Amino acid sequence: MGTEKIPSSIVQFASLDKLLGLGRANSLWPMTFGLACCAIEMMAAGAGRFDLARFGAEVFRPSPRQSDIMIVAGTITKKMAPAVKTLYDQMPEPKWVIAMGNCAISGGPFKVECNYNVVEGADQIIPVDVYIPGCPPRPEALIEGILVLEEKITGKRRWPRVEPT
Amino acid sequence: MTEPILCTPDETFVLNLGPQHPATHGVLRVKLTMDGEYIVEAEPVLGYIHRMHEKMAENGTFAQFMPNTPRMDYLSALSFNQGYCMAVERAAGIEVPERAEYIRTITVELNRISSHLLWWGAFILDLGGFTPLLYAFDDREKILDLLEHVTGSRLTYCYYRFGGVYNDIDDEFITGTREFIKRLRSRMPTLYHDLVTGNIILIKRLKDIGHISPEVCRKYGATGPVLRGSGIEYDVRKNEPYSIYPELDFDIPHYPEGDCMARYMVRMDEIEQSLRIIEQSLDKLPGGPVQAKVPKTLKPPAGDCYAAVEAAKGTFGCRLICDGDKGPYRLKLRSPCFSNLSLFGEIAEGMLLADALAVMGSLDLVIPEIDR
Amino acid sequence: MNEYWRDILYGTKSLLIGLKVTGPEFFKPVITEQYPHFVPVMKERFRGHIELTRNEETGGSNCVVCGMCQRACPSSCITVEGEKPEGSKKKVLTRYILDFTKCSLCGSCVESCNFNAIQFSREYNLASTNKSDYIFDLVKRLEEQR
Amino acid sequence: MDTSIWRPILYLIGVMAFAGVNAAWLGWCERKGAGHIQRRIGPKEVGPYGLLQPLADGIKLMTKQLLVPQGVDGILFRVAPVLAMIPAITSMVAIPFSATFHARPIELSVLLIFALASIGMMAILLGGWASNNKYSLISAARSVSQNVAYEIPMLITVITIVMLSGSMNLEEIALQQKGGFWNWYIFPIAGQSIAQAIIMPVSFLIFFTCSVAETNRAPFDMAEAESELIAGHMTEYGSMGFGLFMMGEYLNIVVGACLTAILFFGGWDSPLPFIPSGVLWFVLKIYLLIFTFIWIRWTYPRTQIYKLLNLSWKILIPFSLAILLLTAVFIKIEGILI
Amino acid sequence: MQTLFCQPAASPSLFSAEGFVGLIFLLTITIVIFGAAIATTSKRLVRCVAGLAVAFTGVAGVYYFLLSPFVAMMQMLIYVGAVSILIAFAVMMASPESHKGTYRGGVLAGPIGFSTGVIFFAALSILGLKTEWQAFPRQETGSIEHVGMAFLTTYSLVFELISIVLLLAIIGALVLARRGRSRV
Amino acid sequence: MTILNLYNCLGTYLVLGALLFGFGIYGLVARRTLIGMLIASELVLAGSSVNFMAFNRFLAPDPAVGQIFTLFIMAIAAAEAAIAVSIVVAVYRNYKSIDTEDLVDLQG
Repeated sequence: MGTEKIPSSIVQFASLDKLLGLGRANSLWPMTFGLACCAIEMMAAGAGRFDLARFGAEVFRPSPRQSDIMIVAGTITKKMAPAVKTLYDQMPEPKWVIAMGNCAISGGPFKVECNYNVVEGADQIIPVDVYIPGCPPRPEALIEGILVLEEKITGKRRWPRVEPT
Repeated sequence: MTEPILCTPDETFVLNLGPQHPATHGVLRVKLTMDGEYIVEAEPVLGYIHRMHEKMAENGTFAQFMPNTPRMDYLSALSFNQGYCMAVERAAGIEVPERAEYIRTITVELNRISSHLLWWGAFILDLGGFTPLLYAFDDREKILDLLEHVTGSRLTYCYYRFGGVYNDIDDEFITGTREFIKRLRSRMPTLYHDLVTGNIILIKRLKDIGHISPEVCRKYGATGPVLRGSGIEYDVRKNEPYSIYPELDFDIPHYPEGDCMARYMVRMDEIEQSLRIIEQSLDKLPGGPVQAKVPKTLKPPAGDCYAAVEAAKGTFGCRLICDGDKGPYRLKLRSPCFSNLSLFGEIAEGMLLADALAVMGSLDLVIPEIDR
Repeated sequence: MNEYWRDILYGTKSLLIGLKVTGPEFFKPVITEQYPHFVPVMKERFRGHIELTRNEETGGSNCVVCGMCQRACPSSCITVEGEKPEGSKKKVLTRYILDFTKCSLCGSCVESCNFNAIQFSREYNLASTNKSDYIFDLVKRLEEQR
Repeated sequence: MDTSIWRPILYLIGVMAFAGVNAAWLGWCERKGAGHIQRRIGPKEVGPYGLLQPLADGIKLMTKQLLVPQGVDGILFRVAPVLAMIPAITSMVAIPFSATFHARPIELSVLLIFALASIGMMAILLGGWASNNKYSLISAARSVSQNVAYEIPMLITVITIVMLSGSMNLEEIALQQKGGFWNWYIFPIAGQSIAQAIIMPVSFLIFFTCSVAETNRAPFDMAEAESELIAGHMTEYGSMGFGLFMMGEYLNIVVGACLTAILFFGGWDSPLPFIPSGVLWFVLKIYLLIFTFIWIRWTYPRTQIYKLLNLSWKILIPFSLAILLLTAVFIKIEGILI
Repeated sequence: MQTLFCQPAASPSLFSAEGFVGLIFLLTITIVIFGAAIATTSKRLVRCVAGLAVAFTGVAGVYYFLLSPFVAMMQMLIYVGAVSILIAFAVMMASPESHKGTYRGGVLAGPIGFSTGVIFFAALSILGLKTEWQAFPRQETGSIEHVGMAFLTTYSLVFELISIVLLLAIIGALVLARRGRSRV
Repeated sequence: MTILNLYNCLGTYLVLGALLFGFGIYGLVARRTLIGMLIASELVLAGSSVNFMAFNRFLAPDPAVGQIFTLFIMAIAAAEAAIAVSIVVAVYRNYKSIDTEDLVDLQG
């Protein structure tokens, strides 16, 4: 099931574009897509203490057709890579990818000399928009990743930046 | 999602569960041959998250393999930490200080509870109830806070060291743990048992579903709550005692029914037993160092040794073959879920899809640990 | 038949109990820590990526470029380079590159350091659209922090 | 023919607006309700209290790529979501909001709502079939057998009410329960025998269970059983197709709540005679019932399809038949006595 | 004036209430014909079923125009809600799509069927239009109460018989569908 | 008689009924599968129901009779559909086809 690439902004009116961006940025439905350890932190981010729902991003859709962002949470192996690619292709435009955790960024601890089965980064197979490092990243980092993605979509950050203490 | 498969002219059709499917908890693929809603044949397909842990062990030093262990079973990371540490300690003949053993026990049991809590939530999620997951996470976050306080990370702890632990625990951790025990004990009866265990829908979905006989367990080498749910009282902590477990007083919950409900109850009881263990260990906690003197570069004599621990999912075994070098010559890991999953194909035959998924949930699978 | 009636009665009761458990939860205060508004304080032992410890006296790094951390690292994230300035006995750190994307936060490097030169940072909320942001030059970082 | 054609049209527009607002904002209610039951906040950052969340979702869904996968039946695939929506909106027309607030008195409004509800089933069936996806197909088959099984006890309980009131007109049924909560059909103490007062709550339970099942809500959401069938009949639907299905589901809930409120809770009647009745009471009752729907959804695990059918065939249908019979007997006895 | 087959000759204005009703009636008829056409000519069985459902919905509308809303509702409830769905279910359970085409193998089947259909249609409509229908003055109202009374008095025997037929049909269907099923 | 007044004419309904009947006959003859034929037969029944209802509306002295007949037809149609569908399923089980031309076992 291939995708037709359509330009993400059909209408060229600036203000309308902005509205669309706002709408999209505030309703990022992730796909239920856990690969490994980071998936647990992804669940934790959706759970009560961190609550992704505040940003309208808690609607974890199991079907790629209804999801807007794919959170690659975990190691992609060479056997899994085609499936990941298929899932990405099955998502309708506009779509974004968050690489969560070091494995999804670059293969992480498994990027070693004797590596024979781990894909060294999700960006080798699909375009990644936001990278969240950590092994695994804390749920705050995932929320921050979503905020960065919103910033990327709307071009402006609505929330304060948090300096680590 | 599935790749498109043409319907066979026969009445059966093939349903691909996974590799990405909400019920497989990761990247397990189960090839189901279905007759309507009934499963004719179920074949788990592994290897979607094979991360060459054993190969990495052979290519590094002993200490360099440490961070791999928590990434196998990230839910009960400390058990895997402990198993590997024990194997290396046995090979090198390192004595672990008593205080370190107690700290290990406390943390590992906390980790077991957090694993069981997450399993509980995820299992109910498989059965379609969403809210219990959030309640379980609420409690789990408390454990994570405690463990983060001592280990510095939330999930993939790399806390144990050969001959002890990375750093000592403090009073804040001890009081926090005691508070947590109190909290969980007060929440268990209502939020866990009233809401879920006693619920008629859950009982109807779990009782008499997915019988696993002791013979099947033996055939496939199932361990842990799966085995105890089939009525066999086997627990490495009792049967091949290690660490300080012989000094502690706890029971091995086991239920003879062998159905999903039995496995469910075993885990729920284990949470309570773990609370007991933690309480006793905290009471008995001795003083002293937490780290034995260990040479910086470990070179155990050539030989072959094995260590097994009871992880949250079952027996985690670690066979270490040394050739006198800085790293293992061969490291063979025996992970519990691999055996537990293997029997799924046999028991899922003739089952309804929904029931089979309940059975799969009751096995408590962590896929990276199966594939390693 | 007996079981039939018992099921109905017990079932209704258990369902009502379920509602009774979740109902009050609706009115209890939420447990959410609202991250961008609420700034969490990391635990003392929190493991972020590593950074160089500042020597209070010199204002520089404690590192003597022994390379222990580089060797201890299981995933070879660390590249340390130093040079020996003329007339000095000790090596001086010139480059300390941490490829955080490969790190597994095991703490081996901090443990192996005999000079208390590296420590865990408090960075817990890194996120960026650029992958190369995570290859840290720790020497530069130490200078910027000053 | 009623010459005032504008009244129905205006009412239609009003109902459409009501339905649309409900369909959109019930999603918010659901997420917020779920959040608070789970001790978290739910949508908050998008607009005050997250109230603009449905707007954002709507904008996003509408501007998302319309994707018709390969191998699907194009026409049916596109028609099905619309079909899920239309009957639900149409049946809003038959619902009287108060004694004066209705389109035109439809004599058979109860029947009309059920007739329309049976079309709604077609949407899931066709959508599931057209998707050319096995999960969707299984889901379609499931939801049809479920709907058929639960329509029967639901209709039987409604017939009980129709027998009690002697009318198939919702307005008439509501009017008969006038004058305080003891007159509502859920416990009709005044004017009815005590035995009726015991039977009717059971009848209400049956009806409510069935309406939860008919609207495909948890714990009876076999059609979109997430952990088994991905998203059931909606698996292949993205963008607005999915949105329409969701809106249809929420509208069905509204219709179910309206029906329950009128049949069992006296419609727009105030619980005590000295408080004036009106639309507000009706709306209040609807939202309380909707809250119950949400509450139930976030409390229980999902049932299993065969157990679900057993529940209907072995428990609900015999019970509802017994209730029907008993009610007939009571009405007869009263007829003799009076 | 119930005697006329065609009531007042004066054409109502399009914008009056009557005109509006007339438009809606035309729409209804279009729906019926459209649905029936899909049901008989479409190549895919599922579309046929969908067409059938559309046609039935239209017929329900026609019944409404024939002043019997009760039958219209029952039409929706039974035909659309039960019969169509039953058939759609059968389509799902039996073969998804026929590989050999929808129509009979013989070359003549299509044309023969078509001509038969046209002949029947023509004959019946001519018969209907040419006959001088005799109308009788109304004696009853035809309300639901009346229908119900008639059901249980004049036609009670037929009613019982139909009930038995339905019961037998259910049992027969169960027996037929159960055979060959290995599991419960 | 104008086009907007058609709904008040008996003839319209009779022609509509005949049309449905004709569609049904065509489907019965030309369709290949059992389900297709079942659909066509439902159309035939619908056509006759429309006729009943039309006469009921315009001609009958007692307008309940036509309605009752239509209701009877509905009941029969439902029964017929149930039986037919189960036959189709049974046939499909045995022959793995619902094509009428494949069911030639009886021809020897």
